[in-house]
Amino acid sequence: MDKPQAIVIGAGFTGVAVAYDLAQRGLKVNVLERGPLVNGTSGRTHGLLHSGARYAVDDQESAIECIDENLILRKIIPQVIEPNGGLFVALNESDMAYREAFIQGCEDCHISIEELTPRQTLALEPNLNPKLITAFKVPDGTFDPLRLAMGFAASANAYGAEFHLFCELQDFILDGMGNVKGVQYLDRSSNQIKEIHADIVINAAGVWAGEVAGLAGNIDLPIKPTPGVMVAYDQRLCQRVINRLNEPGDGDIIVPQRQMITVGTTSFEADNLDYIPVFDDQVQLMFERGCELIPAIRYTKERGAFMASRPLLDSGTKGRSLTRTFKCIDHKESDNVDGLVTITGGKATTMRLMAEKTADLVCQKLGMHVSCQTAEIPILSYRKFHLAQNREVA
Amino acid sequence: MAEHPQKPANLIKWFDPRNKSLGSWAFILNRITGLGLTLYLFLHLIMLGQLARGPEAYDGFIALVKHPIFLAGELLVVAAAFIHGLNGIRIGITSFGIAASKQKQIFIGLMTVATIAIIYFAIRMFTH
Amino acid sequence: MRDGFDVTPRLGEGAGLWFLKILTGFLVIVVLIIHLIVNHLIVEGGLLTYADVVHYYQNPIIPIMEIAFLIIVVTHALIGLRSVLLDLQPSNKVLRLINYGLVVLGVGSIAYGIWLVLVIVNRG
Amino acid sequence: MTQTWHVTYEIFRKKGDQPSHFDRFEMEVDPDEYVLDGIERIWAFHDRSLVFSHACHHSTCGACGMLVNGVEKLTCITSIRSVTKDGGVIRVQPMRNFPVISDLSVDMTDFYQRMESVGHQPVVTIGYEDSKGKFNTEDDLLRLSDCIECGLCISACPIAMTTPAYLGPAVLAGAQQSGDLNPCVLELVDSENGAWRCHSAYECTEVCPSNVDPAWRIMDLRKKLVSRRIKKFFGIK
Repeated sequence: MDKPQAIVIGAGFTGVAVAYDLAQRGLKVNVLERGPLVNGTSGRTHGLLHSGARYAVDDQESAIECIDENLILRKIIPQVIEPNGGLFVALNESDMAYREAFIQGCEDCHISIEELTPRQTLALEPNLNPKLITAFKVPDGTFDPLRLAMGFAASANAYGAEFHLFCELQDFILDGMGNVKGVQYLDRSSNQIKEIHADIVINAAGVWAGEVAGLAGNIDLPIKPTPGVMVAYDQRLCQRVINRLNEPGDGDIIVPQRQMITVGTTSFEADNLDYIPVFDDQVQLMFERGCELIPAIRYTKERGAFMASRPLLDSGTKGRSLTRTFKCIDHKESDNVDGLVTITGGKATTMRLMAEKTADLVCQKLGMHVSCQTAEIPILSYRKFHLAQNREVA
Repeated sequence: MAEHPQKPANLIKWFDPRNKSLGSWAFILNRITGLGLTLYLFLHLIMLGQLARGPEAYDGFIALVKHPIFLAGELLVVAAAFIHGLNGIRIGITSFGIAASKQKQIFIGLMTVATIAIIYFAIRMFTH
Repeated sequence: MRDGFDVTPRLGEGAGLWFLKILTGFLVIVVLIIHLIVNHLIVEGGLLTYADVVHYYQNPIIPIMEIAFLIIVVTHALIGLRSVLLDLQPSNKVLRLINYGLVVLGVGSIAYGIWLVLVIVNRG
Repeated sequence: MTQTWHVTYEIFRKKGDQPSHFDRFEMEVDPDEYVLDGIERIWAFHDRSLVFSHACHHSTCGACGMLVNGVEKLTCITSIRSVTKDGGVIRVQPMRNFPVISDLSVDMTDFYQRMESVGHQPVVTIGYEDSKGKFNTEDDLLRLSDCIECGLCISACPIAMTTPAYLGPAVLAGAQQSGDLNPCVLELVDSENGAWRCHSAYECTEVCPSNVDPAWRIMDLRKKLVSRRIKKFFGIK
């Protein structure tokens, strides 16, 4: 019996996780990605494995997803994670005013926190601003974005999924009824137009999901691309993730990674998603806000500044208050276009859960009764990832 | 999938010092002087064969090599020997993990010694 | 190469040859210094005539040292030459020929050197 | 405050079996932008068929290694100012010593496999020993290791240039870093295409963007291999 065929569009975190989940459940998966693995938003994250504490006050649905998935990812893919936890640090009265809500929110979301005295905190992180008033220990972490995706992709490979990188979607192949039957794509490495047919196409194009869905008909997706800037500095000044204990805001987080730290981030709205310039004033803002938390940043060389665009779900509000949770849309239900599912929104931390929900929907549509096992199986070494082209030769 | 780009024609690139760091210059110098000295070693052995042919042959040969052109050649050999030998000391000790991070400074130091020695030998040779 | 490795057993430069190269290199420097001191500083003005050379070789330490020097230099030179040839990517067959060639060359030149030294010593 | 420079990108192009060539793109850039930003703009606004690899844009993933004006650079942290001048040229080529997939992108599959085989640890304790010395700590905290597997060292190595079978600096450094010299790893590194093939050109350390100092690690590996052999010779365990 032939396996049901699925095409995943986009090899960001969502795309690779969906590919892995579907392949593991027994579908034949082809992944189309117009560039290399995680070249868009996913790659350009600062690599924070969320404990959920950041959202515990304003966005509890998202916070609960984060803490659950945080614990799962630590278990299944420790090879790409710095599991050192994080701190929420209060520096002034305004920060302290947030304290009660923070404690309550974390308790509501089952995020285990521990309050530390300034002395205890400085013993853990000597480079922190010595004027700090209080701090909370949270189970944050750091991951390597490319390797996180490569790990999932390697596991997908092992179940037979093929990755077609540098293959840009040109159009959907539709049947007479306007239902999606396959895709037509440009292989950028050979400049050839190729086709694949499938039983189902999953649109996991992140901020570009709207453009992709638009190719299948008059579909409107509730995505609000919200870019933010991040600045990396040349020294590992902290061992744990440092958050500002306050409402989510610009430059409220410092993420250590390898031998550097990254300060993030801002939040605004962008026009062109393919290229978003890095604005100097935002870099300066990150520097100033970063120095508030870790004054030694002042004496540290800037290593790089970069920009990524979050695919946030539009619920009629602006920027920071947009929800960080995700949405899985069956276009048969919403737009009467069968054979196309869109998954968007979410966080890197919740990638596996997003894939699980998407795969559940896909299996239900295809009449398959297979349950998700990705929370249990360890992910293979990221170095086992290979491209479709290599497989054909080997 | 694409071919590996290496072709034997690339070997000339061993000796291409453009865009290279000091370590590569050392590598290039060591390779050139090593090959040169090997060539000299065998030429030298052949020439010393004149000794077996008796006093006239050898003394005639020595008179010949006192010509400035041969002296210049001899100076090249001396220079190569100093460069190769001194750089060899650097490679030898760093190869055992000693002072590998200081290889550049060692190279500069040793090459300074080599330059002084070469100049000394040049003056000595051409003034005698 | 698909697996990332060239698994065919080859006759390349392992630890042994590498160590020998470093060791002989070091010895060359030591002996060369002695050689230079003896040739140019002790024997005033250098060994420039046939008679000088023959006379020089009458001291029994000299031929022994010269032969040792020759063996060390030839070994170092040929291992070095082989390293360079290895980087030209010879096939195993060619490499085997190179190995034989280098051994013959080395043994030949050492034999020739010993013969030459004996000739000079006997002229004394 | 921001300056504008006029620079010309000369980009290596190769598609399938067609012969390679260079495309020129005249650009207005801010000299403090990174080389990769310019390449991404060329893709976004001038030529959508340009193939190049990149992911994190802050030197943690190692995807964007390229040859910039003849020197191996991690393009996401290489400022335009550091490689050219106003009115100058930025010549971008794919890394050497890897098979080219297309344009600026190379196939790292073999390289990754080698890193896997020598057991390079992607996550290490924050205490470490590197060329600058030892750093011990009581903390059992972990961090991602220094090597980002960008391949720049292999591209710069003169031995890798002529000998694809040579494991290469990053792989030997990986073996040294893992510290686990089991028989399988020994067979790879204590061999002709392993640690003994290095000719001390130190180009790897010169181009490494991530504090690995591969040359030091190769030399340290040799030290370990030699002492292992000596111990074995004298029958010491």
